[in-house]
Amino acid sequence: MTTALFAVAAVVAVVSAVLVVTSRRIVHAALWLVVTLGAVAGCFGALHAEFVALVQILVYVGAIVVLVLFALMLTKAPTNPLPTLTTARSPFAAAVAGVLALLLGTGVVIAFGKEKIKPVPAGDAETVGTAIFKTWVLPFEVLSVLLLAALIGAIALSQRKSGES
Amino acid sequence: MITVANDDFAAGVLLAILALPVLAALALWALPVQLGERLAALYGAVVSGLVLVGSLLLWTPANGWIAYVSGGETLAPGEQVKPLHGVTDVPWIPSLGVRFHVGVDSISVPLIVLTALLTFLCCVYSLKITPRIGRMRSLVALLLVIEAGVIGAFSAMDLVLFFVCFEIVLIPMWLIIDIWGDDHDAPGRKRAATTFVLMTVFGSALMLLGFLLVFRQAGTFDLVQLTNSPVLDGHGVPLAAALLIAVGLAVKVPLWPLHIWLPDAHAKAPTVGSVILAGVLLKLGTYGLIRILVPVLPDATVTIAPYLGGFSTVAIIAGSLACLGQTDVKRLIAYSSVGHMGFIGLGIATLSPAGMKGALFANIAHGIITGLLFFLAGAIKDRHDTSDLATIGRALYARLPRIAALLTFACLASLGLPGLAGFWGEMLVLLGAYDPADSLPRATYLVFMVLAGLGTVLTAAYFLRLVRKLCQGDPAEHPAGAFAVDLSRIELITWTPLITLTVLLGVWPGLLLHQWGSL
Amino acid sequence: MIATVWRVAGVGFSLLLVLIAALLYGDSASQHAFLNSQIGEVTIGFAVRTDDLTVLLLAVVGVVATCVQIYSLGYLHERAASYHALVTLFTAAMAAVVVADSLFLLLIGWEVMGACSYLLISHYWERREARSGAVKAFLMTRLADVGFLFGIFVLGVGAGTFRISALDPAQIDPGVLTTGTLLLLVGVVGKSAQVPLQTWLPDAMPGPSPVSALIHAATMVAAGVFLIARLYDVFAASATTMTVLAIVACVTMLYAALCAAAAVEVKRVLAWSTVSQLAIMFAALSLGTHEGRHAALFHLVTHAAFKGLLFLCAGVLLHQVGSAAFVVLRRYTRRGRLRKALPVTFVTMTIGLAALAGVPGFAGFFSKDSVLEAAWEHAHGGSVVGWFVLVSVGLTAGLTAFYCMRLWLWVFFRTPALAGAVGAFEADDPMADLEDPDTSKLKDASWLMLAPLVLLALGAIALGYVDGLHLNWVVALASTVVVIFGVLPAYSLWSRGADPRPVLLEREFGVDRAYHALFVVPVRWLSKLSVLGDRDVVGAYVRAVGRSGALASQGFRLLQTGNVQTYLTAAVVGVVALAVLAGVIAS
Amino acid sequence: MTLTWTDWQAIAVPLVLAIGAVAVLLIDAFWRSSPAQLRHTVVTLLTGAVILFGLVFVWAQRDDFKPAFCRPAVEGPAECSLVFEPLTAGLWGVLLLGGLGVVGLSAYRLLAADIPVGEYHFLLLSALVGATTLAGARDLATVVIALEVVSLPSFALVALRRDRRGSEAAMKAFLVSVLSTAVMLFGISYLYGVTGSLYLTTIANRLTGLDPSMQRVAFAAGLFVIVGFAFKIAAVPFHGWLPDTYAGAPVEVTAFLAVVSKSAGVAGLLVLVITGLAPDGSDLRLVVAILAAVTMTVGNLAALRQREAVRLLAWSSIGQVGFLLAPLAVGDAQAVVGYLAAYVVVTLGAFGAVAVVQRHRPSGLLADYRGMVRSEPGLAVALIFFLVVLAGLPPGLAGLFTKFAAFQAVIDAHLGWLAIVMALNVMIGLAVYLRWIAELFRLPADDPFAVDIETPAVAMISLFAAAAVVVSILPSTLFALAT
Amino acid sequence: MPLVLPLLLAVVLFCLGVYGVLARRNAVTILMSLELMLNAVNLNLIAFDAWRLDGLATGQTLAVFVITLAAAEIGLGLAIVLLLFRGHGHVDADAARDLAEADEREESPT
Repeated sequence: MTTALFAVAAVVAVVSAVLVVTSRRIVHAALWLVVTLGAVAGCFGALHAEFVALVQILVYVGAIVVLVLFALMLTKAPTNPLPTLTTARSPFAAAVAGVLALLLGTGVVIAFGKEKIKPVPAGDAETVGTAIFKTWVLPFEVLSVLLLAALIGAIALSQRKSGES
Repeated sequence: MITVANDDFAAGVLLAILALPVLAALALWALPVQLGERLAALYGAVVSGLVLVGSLLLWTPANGWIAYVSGGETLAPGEQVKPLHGVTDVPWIPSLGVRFHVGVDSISVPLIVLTALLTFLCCVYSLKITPRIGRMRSLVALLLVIEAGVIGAFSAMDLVLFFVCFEIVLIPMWLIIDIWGDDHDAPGRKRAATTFVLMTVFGSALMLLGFLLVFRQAGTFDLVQLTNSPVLDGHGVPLAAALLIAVGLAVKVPLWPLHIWLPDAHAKAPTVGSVILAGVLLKLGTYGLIRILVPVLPDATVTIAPYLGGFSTVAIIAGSLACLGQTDVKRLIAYSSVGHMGFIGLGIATLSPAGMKGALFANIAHGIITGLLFFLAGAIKDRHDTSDLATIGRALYARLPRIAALLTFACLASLGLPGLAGFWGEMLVLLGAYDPADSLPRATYLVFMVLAGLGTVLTAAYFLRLVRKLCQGDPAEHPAGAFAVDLSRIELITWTPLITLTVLLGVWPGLLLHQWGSL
Repeated sequence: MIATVWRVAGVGFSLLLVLIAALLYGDSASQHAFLNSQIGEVTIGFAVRTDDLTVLLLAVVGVVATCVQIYSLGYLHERAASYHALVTLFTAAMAAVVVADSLFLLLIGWEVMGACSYLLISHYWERREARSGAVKAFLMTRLADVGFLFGIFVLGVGAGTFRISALDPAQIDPGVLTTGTLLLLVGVVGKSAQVPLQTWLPDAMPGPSPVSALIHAATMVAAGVFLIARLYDVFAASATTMTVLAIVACVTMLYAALCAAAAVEVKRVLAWSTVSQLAIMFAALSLGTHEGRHAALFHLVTHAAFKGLLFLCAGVLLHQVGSAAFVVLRRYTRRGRLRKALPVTFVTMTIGLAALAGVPGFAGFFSKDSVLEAAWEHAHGGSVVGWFVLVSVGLTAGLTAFYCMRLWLWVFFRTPALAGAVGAFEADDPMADLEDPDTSKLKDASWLMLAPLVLLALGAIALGYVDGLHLNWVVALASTVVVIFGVLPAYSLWSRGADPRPVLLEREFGVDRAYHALFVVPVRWLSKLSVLGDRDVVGAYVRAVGRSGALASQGFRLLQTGNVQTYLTAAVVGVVALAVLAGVIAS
Repeated sequence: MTLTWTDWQAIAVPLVLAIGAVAVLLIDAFWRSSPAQLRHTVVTLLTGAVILFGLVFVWAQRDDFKPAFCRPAVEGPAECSLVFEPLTAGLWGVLLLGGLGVVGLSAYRLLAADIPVGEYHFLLLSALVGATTLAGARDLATVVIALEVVSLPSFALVALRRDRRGSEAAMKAFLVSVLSTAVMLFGISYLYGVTGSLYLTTIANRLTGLDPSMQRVAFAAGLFVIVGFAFKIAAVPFHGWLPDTYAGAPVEVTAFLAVVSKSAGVAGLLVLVITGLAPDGSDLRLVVAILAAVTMTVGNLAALRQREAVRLLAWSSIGQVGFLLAPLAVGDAQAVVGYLAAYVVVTLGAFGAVAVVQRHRPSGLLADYRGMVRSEPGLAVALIFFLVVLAGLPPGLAGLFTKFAAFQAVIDAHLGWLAIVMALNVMIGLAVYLRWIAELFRLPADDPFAVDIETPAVAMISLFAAAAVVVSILPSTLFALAT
Repeated sequence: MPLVLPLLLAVVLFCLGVYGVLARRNAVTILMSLELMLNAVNLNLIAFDAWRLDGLATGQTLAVFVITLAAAEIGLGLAIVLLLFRGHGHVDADAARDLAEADEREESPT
């Protein structure tokens, strides 16, 4: 059951991800990204990580993609298809990515080919919350510094220079 | 065996002559520019004169020679153990096993005296005769720094300290060539200076690798300990270490085919630079071979000695042949150093008492004679504004009779005329090659000896060619220049000690040979 | 001022040598060592000795040097200071050789003589032939000295000592002994200009004549003979060496005599004759007998006198006439002026030539006779070498008589047959001014120059009798006949105005040219090769390193396109490559 | 989980830095009315004080061993997120010194006027928080997040002038960094998969007993993690962003990147290597060694022909990283820290000198330095000394001995080929710096560089020069940092 | 469920992301591709977490951290992209080449 669910989500994720990196319309690509992220969230769900799936939808779909769309608007991204959206090096890039995928895929299959995941629910908010605050305090705290710094940095960069109209 | 003699006075003197030039150089740079420029040469002469006095104080007849061991047996049975004196030994960088350990014995002292003498003479020479570009303050300061570095290298009893001192001289020498060098050929002198410094640095980096391999084997950088209990075994890591050290030092010597930096560097350097470079700096390489390679890695040295000897022999022949084809007086003298250093290398490669002593003697003799030759070449170059043989023209006997006569004298000394200093070193080297250490292939060395002997003929040939091209000739075709002044007083004063020593050591080689004990 | 000091010092020093020789005369042999240093198992240092040989040679050197120094006072005026200083040094060096008991002291004197001869030969450094002759002299002797040095090594290490007095042939391994003496012989051959290292001596003639006198009479070339006499025990112990020496000597004496017979310059004739006469001494030495040594030394002494005399006479010719070439001298002679203008020179030179030719009654006759006698004795003993030497010396005596007569006649006598023509020598110098020279100012030299001539001329006669007269009449008669057989053809040719000089002889058998092609040219090529090799091979590697560094640097600059995606691609490729590389290395 | 006193002590320095960062930001934000100079000075002093506090704290506790944020492990020793030990003290010392130096170089009149002061110092301190945490981190989550805390503020700093060049520079650095983070995280995910833990000690323990197929994945994972750091410290071939970013950023920020950011990366990598991600004899160390060789060669060669001072320093810093990676590849922490310390001091000095020249000669070409020995002897001598230390030749004994230690580490680990490459690079590196030194010694140009150097710049450069001289005379101080 | 399934999906997503980073020209699309890579990381973490079941939820925790980290990155990244747009008038990553090695021409400071 979970396997089937996962398979469907996986297929959706892959197809939409392919579209994200190949679509000639930037805005379409952004929308396909939403689909991919959603599908990945589905995968998380299928792996019994409900809390992470939720966070994925909230943060990614809710915040990040919106930010991206804003950015696209602000940078006056055209909505019509652009032939120049991918560079001339794309075949080479594809080859590199392909080789990488081949290497990693082979390695993964050889190493984990026989392993099975037992469908046990272990991903509710309480589990994760406990882990964060019992074990992973330090990274969590540092993460807060990171968010603050990124925020201030983004603000500082977005400010106009004094004297600049 | 090295034993250590406690001698606070000598230690103090040694530290003083190490520190004095550096401090004096810093003080000189601290002087105001105008004052500094005017006083520089005098100041340098006083300081280096003090250093010379100090180095002479270190010269006590009691000290002797390091024994070196080959294949587990002492080469010279029944010799006396001679102590190291003037020792200062304090930890410097404990975590790396590096100590500040200096001391002198009879191998170092003559070289230190030579260094001090040549620096002193260069400073005295600079009182009156300065490079066209001026900037005497820095020139003298750099000379003093070089002096300190070289004395440091000659007294270092720690491999790393030796390495450091070995490197100290590089940048000052580079500056001397680059700034005060041949003012007709700015790109050329720049290239020469850079080639010199880069090749030497590469060599010394390899040498450092060798030192580190020694450290891995023996667990110490201390030369006294290493000499007393050397790294035996002539294969594997000791062999690699010996090769690295030998190659590194061979760049400095310089041994063929690593000599390519030398002609340019010498030819482009200013007079005092050439004198120091040829008279002192080249000795670092051969000193290193004698002080470090032979005693510390005796077995591995035996393995590589025939190759060292072979390359040295090639250097003798190739250097002499190249001299025959030179058209520039400074380049010619520079190339002659390749040949002479080849003799020293061959002497070391024989690992025999005679060869070693010959190498040590030739070291000193080459310093004195080549120093004189470069002074003379510089004098001729200054008077003609070129060092090209064809442009200078012939018949210097008529135009500058005294300088030309001295040049002839120096040439004769350099070609190894018996009765002058140049002879004994080369003779002992050949004797060593005739009778090398037992562990070495004698037939090979006999071939080396014969080839080196032919090399002496070639040496004579190019020096005679030089005299013929420069000093002799029809004066009618080469009239005297308007400003060609013969031997000036300062030149006479500067060169007299060198001439005297050339003759003195020629007729009384025992003066130095006694220093090195009965081996 | 300085010149005066050196003049006085020079004369004084040579007189001092004579004085020392006189003082030492009769003293028993003794040695004294000083300034020694121990090098391993051998001692390097100096030692002197005195014995009969020392005294004899010191006397010869002293007398000849005195004559030369005094003669030079009149002969030479320009650059006199350096000249006299060098002559003094030269004499001192020979004295060092003579008194040395240490092979190293001997070597020092030996080579310092070479250097002094180089400097003195090139005294007239304005002249091209003086420069090249000097260089040639030094290089050839230097080459031989390398062998000499190695010989010292072999003998010294073999015997464990470098003291001459301590060299005991019995203690030395025969192989080592032969090698050592052969190597020493190389040095001797070079110094004494024997075949095959003979070509430098005739070319050294552009030097001042007194110097030639010094070199040929008492120092330098005589040092070779002295050395073998000094180490006679050692040399005699090796039959091989002695045979080689005999062959060298015999070939040389004939060769040089033939060359002398075709030379057209007085000094050149004399030079070749020196080579030839030295070879006679070597031949005597090569007999290996006591008589041989004695004869050689006897001939050395008489030769010093008459050859010194002859060169000084040639010097007078040069000084008064301006040249010693036959073609020039003939211009004076064809009017009969030369002989009359230079009577003292004529007489003394005649004495010298007679002595050289071995005319009975003159010193040369006696000394040559003693050589022949020694050879005769030896040959009777059944020695092939003895026969060989005997025949060669005989032939050489004839040739010597021939060229002496030729020289004497052509230089001093007008030829009736030629009716005042220069003779067969015009071709030598097509540029020569064949007009009659102004002979009115021609006169004999100053007394300073003539006094040594007279002294030596007396020597050239009297020295023949100092050894006591013990002639083997058969040999003496035979040699006299040989001399007559040599003189007659010379006279006959001269009287017909002909001077046939075969090309082979005129070119001195082409040895010089062959050496040039065999040694000088290849060395020049090698030197060119070495220079080019340094520039285009060794240097090229260094430059190539530098250039490739610069090229690589430029390449990396070009890679820095500013395109961040290139950087990213490179990075990802780098990851993949590292993974693959590490996988390969690990497996 | 409750935080113990040890935990607080261990994170005191990052914590104070973070608080200081916020304080600086607040002061700047709510004190707009004050004159710029006063505000700038106060901010500088406050930042400096905070960092100085950190330094004093580190010095006081330099010999302590304090594991923090620990939990008992199933097997083996307790698993901790942060460990304060002498090595950490050494790394923190270097990082904080670097930070302090950058603050000094950013004093009033030195920092470009169009850079907002408060944000600048806030970001700087934030990055230091990340850097210090990274150097003490012992679990991969903390490592990766701390690394981001170093990186993100750095990019903001690069673009803080908000001009065309700055934004391009920041974009390049950012994209590369984010890709590297992704790669590193991907590697971490596999490491987690293979070992089931994020704690470095536990990972090290479990890595030893893996079957071959798993080992292959573990190797790839380790490679990815190392590559992430290689991006950060710009090891070749992950270096492309660095010259462009250095050239585009304000000089002070470039100094920061070259000193703090790079040191943090090295510190992180060092922690990973010595705590067991790449144990002795593993292929990963080989990878690092290869990276070292390639990096130093390419960096030095590319620097050979540079005509701009900053770019030359950029490429040479790549070369220096290669030398840093060499002892790192054999896990010799002492050599790494010593090298880093010397590098930090003289790099700061060099950038300080470059900043002075660049302020008055914006073209930044090497030719601008011509004749400086005569026109500005003090600055020239200091700069020459820094360069000589970087080249590792006497009188720059600090550089010589740190290189020496690197050689020693490599030789002791039997990496002969790497040692030879290093020897070659000593030569190439010297050629690089000599070119610059030669310019300084040229005869004075038509308009030699002669200006009134700003007092704080004089003070800072003298300080750096003095420090460089001290560590040159007593190189043992460098190596005492991590014993 | 076989463990390789999510792992292979992660590999595919990661490599698609790599492709996107290398091949896409617009800086925003590059950022989107990076998000794909981070998602692949998360998938790995979740899958391993579900496989390991170590009771600490390590993988899930880290996944949450990664999502947060991604948010921080994208926030700053977009700010930089906007700044780039302000300076250059476009957001093509491969067209911003002011800082390339100046070969012979002088670099013009802004």
